[in-house]
Amino acid sequence: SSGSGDTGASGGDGSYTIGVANFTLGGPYFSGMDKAIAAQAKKKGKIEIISTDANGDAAKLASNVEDLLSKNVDAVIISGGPLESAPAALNAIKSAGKPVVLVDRKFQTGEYTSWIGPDNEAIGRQNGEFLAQRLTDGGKVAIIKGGPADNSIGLARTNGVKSVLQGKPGITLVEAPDFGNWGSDGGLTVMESLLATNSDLKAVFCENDAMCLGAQRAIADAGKDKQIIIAGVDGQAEALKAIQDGTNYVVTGLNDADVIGAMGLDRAVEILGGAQVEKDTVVPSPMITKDNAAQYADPDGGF
Amino acid sequence: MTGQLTEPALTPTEPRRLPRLVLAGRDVTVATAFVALIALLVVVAALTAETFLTPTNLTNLLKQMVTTGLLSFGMLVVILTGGIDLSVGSIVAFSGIVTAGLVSGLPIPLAMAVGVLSGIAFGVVNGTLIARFELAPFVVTLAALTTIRGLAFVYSEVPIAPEDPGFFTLGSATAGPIPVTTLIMLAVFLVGGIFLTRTPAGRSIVAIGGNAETVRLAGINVRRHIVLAYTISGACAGLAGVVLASRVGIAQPSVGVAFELDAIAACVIGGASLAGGRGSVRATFGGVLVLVLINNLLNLYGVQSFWQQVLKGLIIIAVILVQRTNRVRS
Amino acid sequence: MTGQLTEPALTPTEPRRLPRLVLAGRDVTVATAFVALIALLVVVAALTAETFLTPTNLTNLLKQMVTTGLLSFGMLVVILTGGIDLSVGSIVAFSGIVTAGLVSGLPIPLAMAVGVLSGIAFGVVNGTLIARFELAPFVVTLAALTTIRGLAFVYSEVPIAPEDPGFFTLGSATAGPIPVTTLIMLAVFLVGGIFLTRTPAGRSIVAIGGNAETVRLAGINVRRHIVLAYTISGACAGLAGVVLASRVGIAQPSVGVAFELDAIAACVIGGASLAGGRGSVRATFGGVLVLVLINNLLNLYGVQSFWQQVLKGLIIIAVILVQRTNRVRS
Amino acid sequence: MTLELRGVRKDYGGVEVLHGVDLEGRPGEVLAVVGANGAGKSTLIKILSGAEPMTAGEMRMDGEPVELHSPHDAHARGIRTVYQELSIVPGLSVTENLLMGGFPRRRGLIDWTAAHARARELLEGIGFGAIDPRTPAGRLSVARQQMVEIAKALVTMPRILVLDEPSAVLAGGDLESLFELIRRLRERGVLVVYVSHRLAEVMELATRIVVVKDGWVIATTEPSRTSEGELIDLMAGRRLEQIYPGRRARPGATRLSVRGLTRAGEFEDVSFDVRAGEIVGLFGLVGSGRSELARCVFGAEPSSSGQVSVDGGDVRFRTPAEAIAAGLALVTEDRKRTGLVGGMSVLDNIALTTMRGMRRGPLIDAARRREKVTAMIERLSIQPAHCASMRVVNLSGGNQQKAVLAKWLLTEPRVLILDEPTRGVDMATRVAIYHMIDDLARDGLAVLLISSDLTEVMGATDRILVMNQGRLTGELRSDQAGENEILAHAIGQAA
Ligand SMILES: Nc1ncnc2c1ncn2[C@@H]1O[C@H](COP(=O)(O)OP(=O)(O)OP(=O)(O)O)[C@@H](O)[C@H]1O
Ligand SMILES: Nc1ncnc2c1ncn2[C@@H]1O[C@H](COP(=O)(O)OP(=O)(O)OP(=O)(O)O)[C@@H](O)[C@H]1O
Ligand SMILES: [Mg+2]
Ligand SMILES: [Mg+2]
Repeated sequence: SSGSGDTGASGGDGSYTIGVANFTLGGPYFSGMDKAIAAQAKKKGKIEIISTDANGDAAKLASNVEDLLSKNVDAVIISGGPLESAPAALNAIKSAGKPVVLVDRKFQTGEYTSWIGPDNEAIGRQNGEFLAQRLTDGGKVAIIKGGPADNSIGLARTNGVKSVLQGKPGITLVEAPDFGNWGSDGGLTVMESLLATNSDLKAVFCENDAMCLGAQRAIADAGKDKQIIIAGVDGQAEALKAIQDGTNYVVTGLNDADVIGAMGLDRAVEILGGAQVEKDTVVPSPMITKDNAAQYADPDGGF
Repeated sequence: MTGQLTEPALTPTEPRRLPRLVLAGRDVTVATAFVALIALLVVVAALTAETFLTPTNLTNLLKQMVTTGLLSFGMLVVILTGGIDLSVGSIVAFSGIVTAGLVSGLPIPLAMAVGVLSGIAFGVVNGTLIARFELAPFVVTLAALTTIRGLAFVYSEVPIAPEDPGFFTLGSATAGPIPVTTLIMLAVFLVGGIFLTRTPAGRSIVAIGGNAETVRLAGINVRRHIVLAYTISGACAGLAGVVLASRVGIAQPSVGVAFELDAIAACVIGGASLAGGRGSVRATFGGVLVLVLINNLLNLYGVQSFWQQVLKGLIIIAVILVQRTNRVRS
Repeated sequence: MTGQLTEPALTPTEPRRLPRLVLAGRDVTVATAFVALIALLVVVAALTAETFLTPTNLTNLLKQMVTTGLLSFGMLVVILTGGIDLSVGSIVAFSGIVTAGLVSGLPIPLAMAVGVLSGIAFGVVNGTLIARFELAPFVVTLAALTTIRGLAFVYSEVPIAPEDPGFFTLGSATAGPIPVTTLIMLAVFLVGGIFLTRTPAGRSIVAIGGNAETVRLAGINVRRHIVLAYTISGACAGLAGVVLASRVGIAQPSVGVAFELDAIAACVIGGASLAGGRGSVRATFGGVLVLVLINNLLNLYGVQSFWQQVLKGLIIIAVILVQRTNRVRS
Repeated sequence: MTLELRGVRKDYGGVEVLHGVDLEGRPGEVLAVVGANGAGKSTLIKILSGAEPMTAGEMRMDGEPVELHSPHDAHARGIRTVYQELSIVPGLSVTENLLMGGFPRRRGLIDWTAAHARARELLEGIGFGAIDPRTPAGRLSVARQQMVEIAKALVTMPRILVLDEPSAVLAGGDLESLFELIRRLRERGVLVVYVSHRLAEVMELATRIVVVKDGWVIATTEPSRTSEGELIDLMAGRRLEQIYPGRRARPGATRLSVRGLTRAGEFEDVSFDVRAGEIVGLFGLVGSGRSELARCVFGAEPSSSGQVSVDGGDVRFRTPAEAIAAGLALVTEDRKRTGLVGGMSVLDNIALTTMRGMRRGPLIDAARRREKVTAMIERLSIQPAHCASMRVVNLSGGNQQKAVLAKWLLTEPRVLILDEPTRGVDMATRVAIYHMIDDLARDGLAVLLISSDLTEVMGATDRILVMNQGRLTGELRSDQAGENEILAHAIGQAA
């Protein structure tokens, strides 16, 4: 797979205008992605970025893409967030004959040129395996979901965890009935409810780090930080720090917006340069534990 | 004659009421000011953002006003009765996902009709709870917002993207340069305008917002008209949901969060009173234009996303301030 | 004989509406019914969900009512004037993120004070626009919702987690079994109750919602009291933001979306009229309890999230239906 | 305290409604202001009380020029006003309504015990002791609410007390208490400005009478130097020959028949008939249950038992729509709350009852509607004549009343129930209304006229029903009944 090296454009004078269509910027991961794309463009030089935000409205995303096309951008990068698909946007890009690179979110339907993102189910499995190792005596593991399966990213992560832990002797899974809404405050309240019904939890997995951070507080407030370990996904700065500090936050799977964003821009430029590129690129998501956390903690990172 | 007259009795023919026309003309003044405001926005936009007048952008504008427009008309009808409908965003999601879900089994027009009907059904329930059981509209529709959103997810937790390309037709067809969906919205405003000003039911709805008891005593079935108002709002929301799903090409149960806020804002920017009884279809359409123009302009200027939000709020305040000054000066 | 004779002085035969006492007792009845409703909820909960009465769950209940509680009191004050404050959720986000951001440079209590002050400042702006410029509360605070949310993101796009463990103290400290934050909320309700029933300013706020013109004619500065109401709401939201950030230990600019809806629901479940002038502190607290109990119970029963939403809406409708029946039967 | 107004002018949106009014009042005077509906009395009073600024002119107190920018200014100078439209806060207790401007406090907090005591003392001190200060003001009868309004103006002793039609909703003992109060205020040197359409009380109370017409003061006089008849002629600008049309009843078949109608707690077992061509008065003291009865007959409220029928048949109307379909019309007593949609135009208001009938296809036939409404405006001479597109709240009180009447006459009813139709209506308009009712009755309309005005009930009807505490206690022929006899029935002490 292509790396995030400084290969530069291989065709023309290498100056392009690239439109970025964000579904939402209302989350650190997504705004981090947007910034990473812009930063990489700046690094490359000669690349102009036009960034738009649909504020969580799928119709607006379509309008924004049409808008970008009317400004005659050379390529479009879509950061689809929780969006499952955007046929109208993809169709418009296709009929304009422009390439489109998807970052993070791979749409279920529609034609795109290239996708760069994580394998969420793999991250889940990775977490599951780590937890299985730690819970040699078995125990109850709680799962906190961010939102409905209308966002299949979370679903994939949970499925990954489940696929490993289900059937492991002595391990039972408890799924919180309520969603944590991808935020720390949601993670906190959901965890509190879980603790009321399941005082014997041994571990908790959240579909992202933000919810884990909230859950960690709830566990600390309940005085159970010696009893319950925490596993998350994303590699949010605060999570990395908690892992590095040797708290009960023991593992996360890196889903680095910086890396994906930069690779996404590179990929768009490569395509514009006429290079043959891989259609789908899975960005490896290393498992981060106390042992390697220091290496990923990036004080300047956007996320 | 024992009374002592201090002044001779005057013939009561003093022509003192001539300038009444000015009073009667008050509405005209406000309307003019409002049109001027929108015109100003457009001119400023055209002069400062070079891409504003490009055909693509204008088409964009026309497309972008559809959802807010449809919801705003329904909202206006409800607001006129002195109520409010917070559930429209959830209805948009429900009707969209149901339509997309049915496309695989039913002919597309029928599936779409079912989507609109679902909106109508929710409207009838809202209206009945409000009119028959005399519950506060805000809470009833707030509860409906929650319940209907839940139902949309119960129907399908995952988004539905129909394969049949016919599903996209409604959302992408154009008549000349104008999107069909925009024409549908304009038709709703046109027919709606006639309904509110020229039919007994429409006038009754307006009057109910002014003084429901008087209307009841005039032999008009107040409850039925309130139910009608929420039904219209539900129908508009259902239609908006279908149109939106067709335009985006995929129906998501999570769509439409906070849509009600833009619809309400459009009505109020158009001078509607949330206490009921005051509001105009034309001015509401103006309100929709203002909102869409604001969004579009901020995008064209490349204002950064969060600053867009900051500015959007400030501009709304500025617009209603200007409006008010005009009304007071009259 | 052309004039009207005044009837000879009659002993003011008290009209035959003797059962007035029943009418006057109306409030008592409703209050009793409401307490009974909450008691019923609690008993049902205790009998059907074995974990309900565990100390952990009860502490959870106490903790989870804090944010809604604080916002509801502020909302009640605004609703009493006949207004509404949609901006509270955004203020929660702003004050939280600002506090967390300042902790690195300022002593923690000072940083928290700045957070609350930011809420107060927004409240003053809202109130001034509404009272001084006579703009509709719904739109002003809707615009504020957008603007303040934008400002929170402008302040920091990413969540801020202060290092200093002192930042968590407020949110995690307990006095005996009771969380300090709960005590703070209770204090707000207590002082707030006294404010609304026993001080001239509080009474003026209630009276303004009943008939602002009369209050103005009584020589009371209506505008100043409206500003005061929004300031109180802003202060409560600011405080809620600080408390929430301290409790979660991390402040996010995206927190608090739709918080205003729960606060409004609590007031209305408590019998407050959105037209103003009617509403009680105790009943609003009851409304908060009902909402928190509903959430808690649905979680304890393990009801799946979407069905939770569906049921929550239906339960709210049921509660206000019961309430209304009681009021009508009086 | 002497009060002087010089050349006061006022215009609303370019329309001048006061054209240079001069007025003078001295301490201990009762200055009565009389005039037809729309003459400008209320406007004058709003200026006096600081609620509206004057467009031009000058106001002096004790020779000093003063400018009132707000009601607060007026309060500070000792001017208190009781407005024509009630303005209590219904949800608050009587005590709060009274003491809103300043509560007794203890340690910074309101001392409610002391406040209630003070309110009680105040009410008793002015002869309104029958009102319980703890009741929410909105639950009092309209008359009692009006008394609270008056008491409110007396919380601190004013130097000038302005009363805009205070007696319009008062009757019997309540009215007597008010007169007694005004006499005592006079003795204490208060200048009372008193607006009323009831000339008898003006003659009784006033020390001076100012006649306003079309925004001008056309006469200033004293009770001893004038007569009611002369005042009426002055106000109307012409001689009013006959107040009540001479009626000679030739009633036809029974139109409205009420049998054993009961609404628990309100009225019981009420039976009566009104025949075609007949005008029946329904007299009673305030709170005797007449309005409630009318609302039940009209289907606006459910009754517990009994029958109502129009032209035969045993029915009970469940909704006003049913009653209207059967030919009933009800002009309610409270036009602001139940008669008008304030924010809408006069046209919309008058057409409200007949919209459905005036359709062409699904749409309202606008031309026909305007034509019918304009004709009705003309017929009732609603002023100003071109008011169709005006907002109805901008009409003067009496003209609003006429607009309500117009709305109902458009339905061409067979039975017309009028609940206090002349409350706040000037004499010329009253005469017009009486004659109109008479004409309608001659054409076969059955009329039930509810009134607390004894003279009116005796003069304008053929037959009088008297109600006391929810029961019909007497039935008399108008041309034979004496005042005392009617009143005896009304207080339940008839032989
Ligand atoms: N706010 C307003 N806007 C426009 N015209 C008004 C307004 N208020 C009053 N008027 C007009 O001023 C004139 C005088 O009204 P005013 O209420 O002073 O009469 P009034 O003498 O008190 O009559 P009534 O006996 O019916 O109460 C009327 O023609 C009325 O239509
Ligand atoms: N429950 C109530 N709360 C408040 N006001 C009421 C209530 N019931 C009646 N009233 C008011 O009290 C007044 C008395 O009405 P009712 O029909 O009993 O007597 P009435 O003989 O018609 O007296 P009036 O001369 O005042 O119309 C009415 O004006 C009505 O609006
Ligand atoms: Mg008047
Ligand atoms: Mg009455």
